Amino acid sequence: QMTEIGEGEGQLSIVAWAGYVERGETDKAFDWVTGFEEATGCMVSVKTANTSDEMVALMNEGGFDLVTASGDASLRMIAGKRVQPINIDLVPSWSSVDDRLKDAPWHTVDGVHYGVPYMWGPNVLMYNTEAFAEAPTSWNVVFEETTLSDGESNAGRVQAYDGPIHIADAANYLMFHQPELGIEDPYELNADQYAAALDLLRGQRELVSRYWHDAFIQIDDFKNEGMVASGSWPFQVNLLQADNVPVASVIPQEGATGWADTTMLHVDSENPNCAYMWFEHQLSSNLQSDLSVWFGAVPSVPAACTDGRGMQTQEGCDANGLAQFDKIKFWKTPVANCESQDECVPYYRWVSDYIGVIGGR
Amino acid sequence: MIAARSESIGTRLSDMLWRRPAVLLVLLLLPPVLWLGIIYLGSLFALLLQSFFSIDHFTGLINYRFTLSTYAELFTPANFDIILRTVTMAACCTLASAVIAFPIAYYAARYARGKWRAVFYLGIMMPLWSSYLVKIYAWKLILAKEGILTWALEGLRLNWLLEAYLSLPVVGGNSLSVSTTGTFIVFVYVWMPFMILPIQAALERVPGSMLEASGDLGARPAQTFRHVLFPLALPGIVAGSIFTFSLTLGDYIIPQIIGTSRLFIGQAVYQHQGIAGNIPLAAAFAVVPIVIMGLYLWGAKRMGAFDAL
Amino acid sequence: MHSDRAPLTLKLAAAGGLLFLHLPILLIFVYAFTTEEKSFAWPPPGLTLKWFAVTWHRPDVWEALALSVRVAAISTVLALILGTLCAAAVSRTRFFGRETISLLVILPIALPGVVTGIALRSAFSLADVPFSTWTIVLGHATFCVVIVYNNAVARFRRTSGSLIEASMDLGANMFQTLRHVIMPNMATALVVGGMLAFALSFDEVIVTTFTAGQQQTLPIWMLEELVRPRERPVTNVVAMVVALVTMLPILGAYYLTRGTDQVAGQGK
Amino acid sequence: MSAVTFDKVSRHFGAVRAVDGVDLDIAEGEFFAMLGPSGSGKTTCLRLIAGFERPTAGDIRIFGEPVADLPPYKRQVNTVFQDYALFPHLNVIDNVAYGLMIAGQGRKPRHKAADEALEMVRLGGYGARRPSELSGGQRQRVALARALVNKPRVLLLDEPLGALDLKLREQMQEELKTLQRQLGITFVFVTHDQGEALSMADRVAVFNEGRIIQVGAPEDIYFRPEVPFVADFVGSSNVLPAALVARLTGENCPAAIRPERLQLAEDGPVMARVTGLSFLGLTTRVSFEAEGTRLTALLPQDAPRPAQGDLVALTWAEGDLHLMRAGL
Amino acid sequence: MSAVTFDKVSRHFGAVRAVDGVDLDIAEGEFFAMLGPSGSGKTTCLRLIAGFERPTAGDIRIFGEPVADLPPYKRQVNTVFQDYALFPHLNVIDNVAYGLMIAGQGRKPRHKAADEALEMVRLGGYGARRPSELSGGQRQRVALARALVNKPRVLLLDEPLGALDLKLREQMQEELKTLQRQLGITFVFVTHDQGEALSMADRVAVFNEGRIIQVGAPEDIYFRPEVPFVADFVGSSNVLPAALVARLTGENCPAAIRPERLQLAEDGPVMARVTGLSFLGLTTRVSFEAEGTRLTALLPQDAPRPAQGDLVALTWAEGDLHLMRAGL
Ligand SMILES: Nc1ncnc2c1ncn2[C@@H]1O[C@H](COP(=O)(O)OP(=O)(O)OP(=O)(O)O)[C@@H](O)[C@H]1O
Ligand SMILES: Nc1ncnc2c1ncn2[C@@H]1O[C@H](COP(=O)(O)OP(=O)(O)OP(=O)(O)O)[C@@H](O)[C@H]1O
Ligand SMILES: NCCCCNCCCN
Ligand SMILES: [Mg+2]
Ligand SMILES: [Mg+2]
Repeated sequence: QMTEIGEGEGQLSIVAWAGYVERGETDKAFDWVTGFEEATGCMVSVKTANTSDEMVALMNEGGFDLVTASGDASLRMIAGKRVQPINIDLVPSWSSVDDRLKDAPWHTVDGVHYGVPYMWGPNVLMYNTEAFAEAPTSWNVVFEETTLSDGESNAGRVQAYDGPIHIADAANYLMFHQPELGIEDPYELNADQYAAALDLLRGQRELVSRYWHDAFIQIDDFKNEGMVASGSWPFQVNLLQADNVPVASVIPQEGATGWADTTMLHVDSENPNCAYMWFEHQLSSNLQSDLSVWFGAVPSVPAACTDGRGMQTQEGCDANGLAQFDKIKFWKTPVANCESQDECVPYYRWVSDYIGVIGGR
Repeated sequence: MIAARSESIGTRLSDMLWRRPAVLLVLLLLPPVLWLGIIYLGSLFALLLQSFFSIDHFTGLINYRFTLSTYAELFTPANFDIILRTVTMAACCTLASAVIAFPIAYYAARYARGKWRAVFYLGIMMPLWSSYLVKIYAWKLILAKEGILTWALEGLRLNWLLEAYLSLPVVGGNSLSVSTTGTFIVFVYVWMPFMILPIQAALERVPGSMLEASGDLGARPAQTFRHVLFPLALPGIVAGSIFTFSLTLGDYIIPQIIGTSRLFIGQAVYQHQGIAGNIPLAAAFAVVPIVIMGLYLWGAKRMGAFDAL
Repeated sequence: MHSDRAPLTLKLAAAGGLLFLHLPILLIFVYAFTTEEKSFAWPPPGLTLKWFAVTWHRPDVWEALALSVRVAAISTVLALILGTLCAAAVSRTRFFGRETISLLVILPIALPGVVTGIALRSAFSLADVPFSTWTIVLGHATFCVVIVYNNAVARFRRTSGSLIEASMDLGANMFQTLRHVIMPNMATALVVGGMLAFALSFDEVIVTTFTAGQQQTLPIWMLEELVRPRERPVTNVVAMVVALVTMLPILGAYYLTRGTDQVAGQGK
Repeated sequence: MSAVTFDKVSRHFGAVRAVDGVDLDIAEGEFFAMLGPSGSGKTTCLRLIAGFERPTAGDIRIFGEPVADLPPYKRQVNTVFQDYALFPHLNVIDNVAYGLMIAGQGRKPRHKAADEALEMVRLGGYGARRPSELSGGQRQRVALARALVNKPRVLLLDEPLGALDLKLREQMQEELKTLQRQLGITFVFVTHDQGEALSMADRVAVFNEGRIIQVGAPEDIYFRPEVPFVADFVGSSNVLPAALVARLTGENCPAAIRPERLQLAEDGPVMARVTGLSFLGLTTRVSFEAEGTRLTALLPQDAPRPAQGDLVALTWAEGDLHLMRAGL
Repeated sequence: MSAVTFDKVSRHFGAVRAVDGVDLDIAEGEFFAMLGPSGSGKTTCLRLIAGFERPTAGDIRIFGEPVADLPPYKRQVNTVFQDYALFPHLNVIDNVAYGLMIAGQGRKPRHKAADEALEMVRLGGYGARRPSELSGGQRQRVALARALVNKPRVLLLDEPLGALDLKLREQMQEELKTLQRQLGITFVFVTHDQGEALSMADRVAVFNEGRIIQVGAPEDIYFRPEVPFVADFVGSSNVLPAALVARLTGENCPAAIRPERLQLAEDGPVMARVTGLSFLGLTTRVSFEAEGTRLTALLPQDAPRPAQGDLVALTWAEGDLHLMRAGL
């Protein structure tokens, strides 16, 4: 653990979700890297990862300083000792972090902090407004065959996320529609609950032409492949709307899974000083505000919604789900010895079974 | 002067090599054998080694203890599906490539003369060497639901044909670009040029008198093709199929961009390695094409296909 | 069977096959000129040359290009050395294990790129080799050797062995023979092999993704751009220019081997 | 009846007149040889009969039937190719049975027929081998069997012995002749080897530059060449230029005299200087230079030999000087 | 003085005994021919002299000096290769001057010497051509000039005429002989053509299966073969088996008799059935079958010819039956 911040090393490499670390290349207005580089002399390089598994793999492989890990990745990296404890005293703006996040269990183990909260938000249901006369109210439009208001079936026109964590979305759906299964937490499933979720997903396989894996490819598919509904991130919704594609998003009645991301520092980081400078930067600059607009997420620093340091406004934060914190089931890694019941199906089974489901098993 | 020259270092070294030809052979072979033997085979061996390790499923860290459990995982239904799917696809692509490549190779070998020879040469080489990624992307534009093929078929009022095809099970889908057929087309497109040259080379070695002899003995052109030309071109086809088969077996970019999201071996290797960080399983998956190609090369060698390479 | 006239069906099948090969490539060329930036409207709403200028001013393109050229150049030189030595050994002498050597040379191209890629990748991580230009070169040179090897072996086979003996018979020691007889006779084959190896390395993605770490070669840049486009036509401009530029070595190879029995680029 | 008739047949390739207005009449059952230097159109003639080439002008008939529109696979003619053209992917028996298989014969009967054909060329028991496992002479006989098994009415042979070495060649020459006599099939045989044509054929056609220069029985061709080309090409006769012949005989035309008919004498019509001597075993070849003309004599083993540089007189018996037409 | 001596020289390739215990002594200035069937070890012998192969046993000396450790480029020996081995990337003059260039001669003098060598083989003015622009005979002469320009003390020629056609071949045979006589260089000449060996060489070594069977002057080899192999291989003598010879002469050994010495007679020691007749121009070849032995006679043009199937008596002059050692 660091005790003081020294001279910057001149560089910083970050593993991040697409759209998380922008230097104005896609849209000049959204740039929270150039200023940081000018101020600290730490030149930032970004490796985009598409899934939590990929993030874990990249961090295991090494060579990176920071990672914007979601809850389903963070604990794995802590357990694998790929990330180091954070000295929050070296991050002056720590106090401005949303209290609900300060000690969140996905980055705090035995009272030790392993990261600085970055951004959080829901996995929304994105839909095409021409296919849906009214906003859908249930995730059933991506799980069950129905005729949409444009008169055609949804079969072949919906997508699902190409990561095993999508099983939790199915569990979340079942939690609402089949309470008799007794699911309390979509990430903690016993054998029966898990089997039911897989069954639901097998049915979904009939509807899905192609699973989405990469935010930009999903954007393409909504433009060119006639896709009309899918679980998605606000990021894609924003970009598609900017391109005048008729899409909108909603959090349906079942609620939604979501992510709460934490910036974590690699155990072997060669640029820890720059990394601590980034920690402070991510909390104190325009980043929280602009990124929440750009990605459609909620800042970890509530003040960023209102204090005018960036583009975000209170309405914007509300729209992105600021008030829904408790309704969102944040991604976390499924483990065998779970809290809500005796024994749960662990994540590695999720991985192989989801490959099977997509493969038609 | 001449005496001095004859005792130059070159000459003395040369004398030594003449007296010990084995030394020359060793000097020639050493660099390539070291390179391929240490770097390449060494890496393959390292890979093989990894496949006998396993991964801690929670942390994603490798457990360096010998186990066969990773191989056992290959035989779970989901993974075995991947292998079967890939091998089937590779076989179909190889077959289709041979069918499409044959007439081109045959024409180039037997009939193209003078400037047509150059045209054929460039016509074959240009696609072979132009960017692989760009070709895939071109196909995405063609096959997309809102793509050029749809546009063209609309113009021809033949949409119904495509619709009817897409409604077929297994090969169909919402659009060609998300169907197995799409993956197949692009695979064939990208690897087929690798089939043309070996077939052409094999056909160029068939003397014209062989075909005349067949006609002379009463065979109509179709019979000559079946009984003489095809069997003689076969080593070339097998040589070409080494490429089409192996390249399909290992590709992970095409099925990721065009297809049904069902994994192929290449993707499994790529994802388990790069995305899931499960290097042992990725290694075990990589051993599958090694074994398949090993058998394939062994068979090809027996057919004399190496001479046509 | 009149051997100078092709049957119509054959002509149609051959022409159809060639069209199938070429139309998609032409498509990319067209898109390099489209005025539509975000999506791929067909037919393109309008044509413009501005993307060439835009591309010219993109530093990331130049960086990727520079890396690709560097990697391809070094790999080609290595492949030339290794491939020629191997070809010389295999075609000049018979020795135990000769077959094994040619199999060893063919293997990197006969096994799928992912296998080569992941094998090198895991070897690098076992040996703690950090990613660099050289890790990419290591992979590329390995599968480029076979290209040079094939060309060199074919030429050695055609150059009768008695030429070397004739030279020694006339008083030249082995090095003089190398300089005055072997090199002049091998030159075109090596140039062709080198050009083809360069082109192969220049376009390789599959192995490179495993051995590049965070570096971007031009194909990796393209892969990234195709998936996460910023200015799509720029990708097409790059693709078109690369296609046209790789045609030069191919054409060169053709003219150098014209009239010989060997088909340049065979066994890629 | 005529087996093959050519009526002013030409085959031009662009500017090359490979065959140029050839008239030809090959009788049924005949052993007919086509002899001529390289490029003189022999192979093209054969290919015209087989149907691999079509004439640019003229008519070809086979047993009286015009074959202009008959593709090779419909002609009752089979060919033994110069390079044998055995199918490398088939073993010997399947090579021989190929024509029968194409004709739709079952496996059993066609193998039986092929076996018999192999017996005929004395290759019984070789059926299971691949062509690559045979020697040149054996391959040649397989090619022969493969053609004969179809019972063609005309058999075409394009320099079938060209690739064989001397001993095998002589042996095959006799075998071919015997076979032809047994079967009674018309053989059309192409060669550029004078000895081969003379020793095997009933009649020989001498080709040059796409035309037939002379047709006749071997003795006619050998002893009675009509033009210097034939005299020189067939058996390397000495050709005496018209001027010399005019001085010797008064006739103003070229004349031929065979090397074995030239004799050394005390005195004779021509004085010549010895420029070379070669022991050939059976004979000794002596080269001379006489009045600007190169002459060759073959002296029998027991004749006295002159020495290099000697000036000697040459003479010959009355009828040995053979007067010819000028031209060619 | 001996130009080349072999002392029990062997060259084995694995199990193949290419050259097997050969003793040889080639005199300076001699025209020496190596004759034998394909695979008998002639080329390997030549390559041992040139230094392209090294003996597995035995010693080789060139002009008395042991050459075991002398690489080809240090031997005063030059080779004319069967395929000529002209350097395709050099023009004719540079091909010929190659050896002089390697020896360090300047451009001017070596081109002058090369020009002279080209004149000698009658190719003056061809210097600027590429080898690919020459005919076979011309290439052969360039190869010769390229070897001779280095003034070797021994010139090795491996079937240099093998690829040429009959006429050119006879012409080159004479030229080579003349050249050798002029230059006085030792020529070692490999061929499998009996006629060529006999007509050109001062002495001939007959090879079989890696061994030398007989060495001697052409007439010795031809008329006095020591073993049946030589009799049969050199000029196709009739070999009479020991049993038959025993009946005829009382000696129990095989004997040879040349085809041209067999005569048809009313009555004679051997009765034979005529199995074939071939008109060869100069002679007629008649094949017989006599007591299980195949015999061949060459009858002169004017001798009466028997008919196929006739039973005739064969006879010969006293000294024509040549008794041999048994074996081979
Ligand atoms: N397909 C062709 N195209 C052009 N020219 C041809 C063709 N076939 C033959 N010729 C030419 O026609 C002439 C006669 O050729 P042909 O093969 O009949 O000669 P040949 O008498 O068989 O000679 P050889 O003894 O060398 O086989 C030659 O000049 C040859 O080059
Ligand atoms: N490098 C080699 N490796 C193995 N065997 C060889 C080699 N060179 C020659 N031989 C064998 O040695 C034997 C003699 O060969 P050589 O070339 O000396 O025969 P040759 O008398 O010149 O025959 P030809 O008339 O066919 O040229 C042959 O059986 C040949 O196969
Ligand atoms: N146009 C280039 C296609 C790339 C093929 N790569 C083959 C490499 C095999 N290891
Ligand atoms: Mg011919
Ligand atoms: Mg030889």
